[in-house]
Amino acid sequence: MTASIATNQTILVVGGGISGMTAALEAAECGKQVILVERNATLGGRTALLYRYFPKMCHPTCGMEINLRRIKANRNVRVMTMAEVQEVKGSRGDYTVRLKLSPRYVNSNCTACGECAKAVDAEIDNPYEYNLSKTRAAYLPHNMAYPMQYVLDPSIIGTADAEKAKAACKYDAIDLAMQEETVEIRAGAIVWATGWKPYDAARIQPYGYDRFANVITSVEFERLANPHGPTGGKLLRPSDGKEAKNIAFIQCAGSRDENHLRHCSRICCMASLKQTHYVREAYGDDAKSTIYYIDIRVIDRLEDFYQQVKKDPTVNFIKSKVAKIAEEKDGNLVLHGVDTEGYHRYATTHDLVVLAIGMEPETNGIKLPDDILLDSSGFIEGASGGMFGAGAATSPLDVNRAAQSATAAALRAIQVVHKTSTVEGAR
Amino acid sequence: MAKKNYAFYPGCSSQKGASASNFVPSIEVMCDKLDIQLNEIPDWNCCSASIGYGEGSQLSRLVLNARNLALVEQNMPGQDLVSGCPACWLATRETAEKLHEVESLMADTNEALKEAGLSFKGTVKARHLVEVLIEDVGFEAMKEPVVKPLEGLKIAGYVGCQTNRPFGIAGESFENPQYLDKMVETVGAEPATGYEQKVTCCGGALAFSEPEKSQKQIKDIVESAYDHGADMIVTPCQLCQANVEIYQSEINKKKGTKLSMPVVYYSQLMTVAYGGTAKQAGLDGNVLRPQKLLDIASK
Amino acid sequence: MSDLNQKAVALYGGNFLKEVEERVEDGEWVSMCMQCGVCAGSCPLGPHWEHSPQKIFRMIMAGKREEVLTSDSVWMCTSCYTCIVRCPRKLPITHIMHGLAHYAHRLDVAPKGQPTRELAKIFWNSLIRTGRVNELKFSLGVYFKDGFSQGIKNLLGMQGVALGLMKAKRLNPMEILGGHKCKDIGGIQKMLAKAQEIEARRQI
Amino acid sequence: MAEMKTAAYICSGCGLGDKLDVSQLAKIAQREGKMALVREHAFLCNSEGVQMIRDDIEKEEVTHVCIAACSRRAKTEAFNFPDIAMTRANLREGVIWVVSEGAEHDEVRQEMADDYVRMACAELKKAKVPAGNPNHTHLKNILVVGGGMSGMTAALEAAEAGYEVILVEKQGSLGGWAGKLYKRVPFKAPYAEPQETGVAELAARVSAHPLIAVHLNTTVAETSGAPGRYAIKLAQESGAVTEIAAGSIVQATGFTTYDIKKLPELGGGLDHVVDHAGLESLAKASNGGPIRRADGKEVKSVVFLQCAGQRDEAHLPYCSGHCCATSIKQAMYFKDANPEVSTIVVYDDLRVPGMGEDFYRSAQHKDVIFSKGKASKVESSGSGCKVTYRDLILDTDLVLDADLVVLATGQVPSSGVNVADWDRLTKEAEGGSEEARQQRNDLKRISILNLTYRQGPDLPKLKYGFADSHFICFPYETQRTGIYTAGPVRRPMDIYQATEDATGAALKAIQAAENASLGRAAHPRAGDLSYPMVRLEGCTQCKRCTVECPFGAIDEDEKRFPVFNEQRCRRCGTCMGACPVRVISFENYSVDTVGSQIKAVEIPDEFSEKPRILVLACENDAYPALDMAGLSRIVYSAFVRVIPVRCLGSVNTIWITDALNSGYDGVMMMGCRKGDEYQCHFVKGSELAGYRMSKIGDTLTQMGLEPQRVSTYEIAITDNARIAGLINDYVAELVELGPSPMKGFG
Repeated sequence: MTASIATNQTILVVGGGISGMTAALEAAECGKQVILVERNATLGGRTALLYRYFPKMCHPTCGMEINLRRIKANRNVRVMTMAEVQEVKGSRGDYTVRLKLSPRYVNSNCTACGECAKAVDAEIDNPYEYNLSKTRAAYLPHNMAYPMQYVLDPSIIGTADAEKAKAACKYDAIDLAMQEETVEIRAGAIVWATGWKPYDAARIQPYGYDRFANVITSVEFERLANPHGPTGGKLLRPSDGKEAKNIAFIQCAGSRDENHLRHCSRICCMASLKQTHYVREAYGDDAKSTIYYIDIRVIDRLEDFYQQVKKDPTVNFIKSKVAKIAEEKDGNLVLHGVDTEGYHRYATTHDLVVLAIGMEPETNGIKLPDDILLDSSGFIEGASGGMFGAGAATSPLDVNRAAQSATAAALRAIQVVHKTSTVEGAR
Repeated sequence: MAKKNYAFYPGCSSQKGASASNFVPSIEVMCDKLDIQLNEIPDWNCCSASIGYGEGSQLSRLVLNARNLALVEQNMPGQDLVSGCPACWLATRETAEKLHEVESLMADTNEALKEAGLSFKGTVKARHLVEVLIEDVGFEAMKEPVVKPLEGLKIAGYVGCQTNRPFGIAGESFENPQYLDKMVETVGAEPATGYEQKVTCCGGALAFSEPEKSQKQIKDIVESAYDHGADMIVTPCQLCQANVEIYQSEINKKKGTKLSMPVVYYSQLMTVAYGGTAKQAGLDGNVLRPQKLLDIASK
Repeated sequence: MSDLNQKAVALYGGNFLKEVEERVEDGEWVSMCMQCGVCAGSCPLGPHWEHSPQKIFRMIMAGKREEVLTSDSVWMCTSCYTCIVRCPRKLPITHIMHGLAHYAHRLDVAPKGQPTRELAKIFWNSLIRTGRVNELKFSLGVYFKDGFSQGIKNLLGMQGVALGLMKAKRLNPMEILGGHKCKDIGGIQKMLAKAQEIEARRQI
Repeated sequence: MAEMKTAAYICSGCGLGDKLDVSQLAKIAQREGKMALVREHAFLCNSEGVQMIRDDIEKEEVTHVCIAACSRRAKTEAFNFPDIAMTRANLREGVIWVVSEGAEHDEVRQEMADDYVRMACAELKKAKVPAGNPNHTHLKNILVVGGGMSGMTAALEAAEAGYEVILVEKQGSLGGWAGKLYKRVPFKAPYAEPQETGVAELAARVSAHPLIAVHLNTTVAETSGAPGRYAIKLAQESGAVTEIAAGSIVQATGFTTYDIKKLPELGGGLDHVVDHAGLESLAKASNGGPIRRADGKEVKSVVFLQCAGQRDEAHLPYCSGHCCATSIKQAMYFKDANPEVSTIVVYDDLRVPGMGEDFYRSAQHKDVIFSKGKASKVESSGSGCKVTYRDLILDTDLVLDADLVVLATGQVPSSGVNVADWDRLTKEAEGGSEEARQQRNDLKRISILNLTYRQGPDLPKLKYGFADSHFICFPYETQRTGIYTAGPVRRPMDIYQATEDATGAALKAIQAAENASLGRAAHPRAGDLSYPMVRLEGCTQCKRCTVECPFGAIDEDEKRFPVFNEQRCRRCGTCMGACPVRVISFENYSVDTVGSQIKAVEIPDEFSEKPRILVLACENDAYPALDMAGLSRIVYSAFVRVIPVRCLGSVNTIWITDALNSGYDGVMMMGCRKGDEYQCHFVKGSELAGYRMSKIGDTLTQMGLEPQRVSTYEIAITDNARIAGLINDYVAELVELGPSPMKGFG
């Protein structure tokens, strides 16, 4: 791909999660030219890895199916995966962006027939399962992957496995000679929809995520609950594969904590309330969920969902920030703390502990262009010129608000290319 | 190589005939082997420890510690203040930081120091001896002098509180610090991994005032060491050493347990590993004889 | 009620939070507590408390002056600093507890005979006499704090410990005759006197 | 366009060649499918295969292409031929990946593939490339109703993108609630202090903008038309009416506050008890100085009671989201003017998400006291109030004396008529009830848009009167194409969210106008050029289409014939499914395109023990789930024949009866979840299908068929394992039941 496909009328959207797809599509469906770049091998981002959404308990892949159909049907959007922004030059209305394209080692001939995966022996931690399971080093990220093409893990390049994969492909879709390239594209406006990442749970030492197998994060729990996930949708705990029926959900795992994240991550309370549904779905009245919280933050109509969960006799609420977790020989976990409503000390045993892990910007640790303003947590607060934040890159947002924010960002980008076009028209 | 100089703050319990006095020779041997030169602070005074707050006002406690810092600043330029006792170190370091943060307190402190003919500018760094070992010497260099690796010894690294919180060793976790286990490895012994009581509080000064409550803590600390098959406990804290060691007999009396878990100070381990005698290691000063360590020392 | 205490009450009226913020070491942090309770769950002596730190903070904000200052709980801090390192609002809880205990002691409203309070007194006196703590006198002091006969009992009770330490030359009976002291004890005492003078100046 | 010329391309890649007799498929396409041109290719989706097709289009003037290869969801970039009608026979995901391995299954596998080729050819012959809606619209300007923060923002953002805006505000000035505030909550780092509202500046920019026309003291008297051609009557206070036209509409009519008089137990109605709005006016009056009560007394102590009449079934069941931050801000008004003022916030959960946490910290720094508790009583006492509440931390009852009590009451949306009530009254009125007609007229008075739509004068409400989207991924998925809500009318929210929301709504309005001008559908079938066509001469004026259209796209003329407003239509086909006389169709999706596929399937005789089951699968959830079952190589019975449909709402019962008549043993209808948490992006498609099928019972009995020969299922897109199970169970059930007695009569 070369710069020729893009002009200063083009809107560049960085990040192919729900926010980036939304920003790209909303602009494109207004007739604008859009390039959507995604660092990973597929669009979909983190929402594609969720099992259900609150409060409707519907499936993220449903919305993704619609968005993918919109992308397939819309010639204004060009998607570039495995593409990372390296440098942005220029100013509002006229940017030049250098992109690094990582080799996929699979070209567009790929029919997703899966023969290469069968041929390869090497296995890697599956990043699309938060490393909860392994996958062959030639793999399709997931069933909703777009583009629907396999990808070879760089670790097997130069090994016999790579050759096996190549040999197995009848459609010479595997190109081991692929190299990393850099391309420059022009854009009038840039939307940064770079999203979020879960806070590093190992750093919350009292909870022993790095020491205790059965302490997991909320994003990992989504994979356990997912029928397409590593346990086929069964809530099996990592240490011994035993069914986890008595589950603790610890809120503010990293959030609202000056030792970790200053901010409240907004979604975690709803996420845990939602996840108590998974437990109930799995075990009915034998389920036992306990939510340890400081404040239950479910605003607007979402309150309904909270009230509904509150009525569920299998769910318990304890106002307390858990002080520490201790592991027992059988892998069970004892939570120590104090219920501050009236001061009741507890030491409660659970099969599994789910940390409602906080959100931090995916770009933390990555250098963004200077004229992007970040807040104290690294979220994009605003930007001078023709660059705009969208979705969870701007603030910890739920999917609905992220899509709103992305739609707004699309209009701001359109305003930029509109101005440049009218100015040029005037000339 | 030239020895590195430090202003040494032994602390009250290291005075001759005091509870930590038996560690002094082992500290000397250890430092000698590691080219550390400890120069005792002339006429140092008590840090007021963690219990001084009851009677002693904030400023009184600050000036006590400031005096030691001032003595170093004045008489031992360029040297870090180093203590083997976490309480001394913590009180001093907290003072140094507080005076650095709050100007008015620095002013008040100096006004008081003047009465003792001293002044403090705030240039002295307060460090724990363990910090010096890890940051200035390093684990590799700690290994070098080892002539009698402590093979066959399983040791529970009991870090306790004040070397660990609130400052701790840079880069270490408050809940699960690793450095003591690493030190145990450097001297050729096996650390009791998964020793979950490693940062449990021994009761500190409340071992005196609230014996029952503290002894419950100590019981957990010792029993867990047994559970993990440890031959002895090692600690970087002199008060922890004393509390955890000497109250075992009390606990046995009250609870009918048979606790007899030797508790050593890390410099005792290193002295033995570095070829020092039982006497140099001050093992005769241990109330509960660390037999296996004695055996290696006498080899 | 000590007149110091009366003065404080008069000065702050009902506003105990303000009193704590101005008069107690690190008291200005109290209002930052968000009642998560992590301190309460972290304290090694927690099970023995009537009031957890977070509850004490709430009591301060609710103006429960007497309950707080007479609380036994503020004397139960072992200075393990676990609460400090876990507090999501970074309150220096250990110091606030020390500060509250000291303040209650200064106003002489702290519980009479509270063991740690007594221990602290003896420790401090031992310290300012020589500039260094004399463990034997200090310990004896502790055992005799409740009077002579109780002292003997305590001492017998701790015989094992004491003898053990003596055997190990870590408790020197000769200490009783004097032992260590700072050369410039005079300067130290002047210095401490000055410190008190300065603080008196700052407060009522 | 040239004469129709059909061509079928049969791929043997991805194992199709190994598992199927491709040459037989080719023969079928030729002989039975009557394809003018049939070609096989070993790897149809590669550049060479695609080029072959392009060449045929070029040189052989092929106009209609049947691809017999993989799923229509796969390889869309390769098989992309503008202005060419195309159908896809799903031989990969639909056949070889889901039929059991092994020679013993070769026969059924081949039969399945044969049928899919037949079906694709049959559909192709009925398919047309949509030409697009001929009556184009041209209006791209936007009507914004409401001049508050949301409305002004929507207007300005749209104008900045070059679109003309007409802004209507019923008050005499712009600003709305935000204009009544002393200050606003911060929305930028450091999130520490209340900020200027900026309302005056915004209002000035709006009034001065060359592309924005502001109408004050004005309401909307009538709205008719459709995206790209709305005709609106604006009524001034004076009574004068001006007619304007607009391409699309943003409704930003905001909220009103909950009446505190409904909260007597919390002192609502007492002299020194106010709500947030009341406190703002006191703060404005004091303008930075000490805040005084209505009676002039300076306030020395104030208590804020959160969730007053909120999160409460008896009042507002929801949380208004902004109130915690608003009370923090207002507490700061007091502290900033005089730090000695006692400010206590009594809350249940302190809800300041995101960076609001820093604002909370800032208030704590200022000694605002937060107390988790529940107030039970507020009464007058002395010159102020006495608040009795339970302190949940100390677990005791406390009494607070305060000069002033502030109740954090909630937002009530200004969203006009509840369309559900309207619908009920309409039916009763049409049933002849005079009372209902009267009530309907009364109801109309509170309408905001006064739409002339059959489905009612305002937007349908989601819950508690909020006119929000029902979908999480698509916050602007409106049920009235071209009309988008923004701000607190859609959901309780603060100023910052409202401005974000308004900007998004402005984009959707622009988009709707642009799509309408090109005769294209709006989300979720964005870009679809097909549109409902009706043969009115066949229409029986039964009104089912007008009643069932989920988007209010169809009006009725005086003779009760349907009047289609294509620009309002979302192309779901519900009208097509509803029509008993089958006069409604789309060029690329009609009773024929599906019907012909059903007929194309070869039905084995009753002795063959090979049942045939028709599966009508929603193309958004069920069909992808079937595809993904294939992708995961989950096998299911080879006796099913799957046809994707736009929505179960578009399923015309004739398809079912035709299928059963022609000897199918059963029909599975797979749609998405119905009920309150419905999944259907066409609102009630699967619900309608369920309803229609419940009616089909009689027909079945007349035909002498068991009711279980037709069954409906709710399928989620993740159900790929479950869907295979359902199919297999159903097949087993039918085998149990025995072959359809209709076989052979077809």
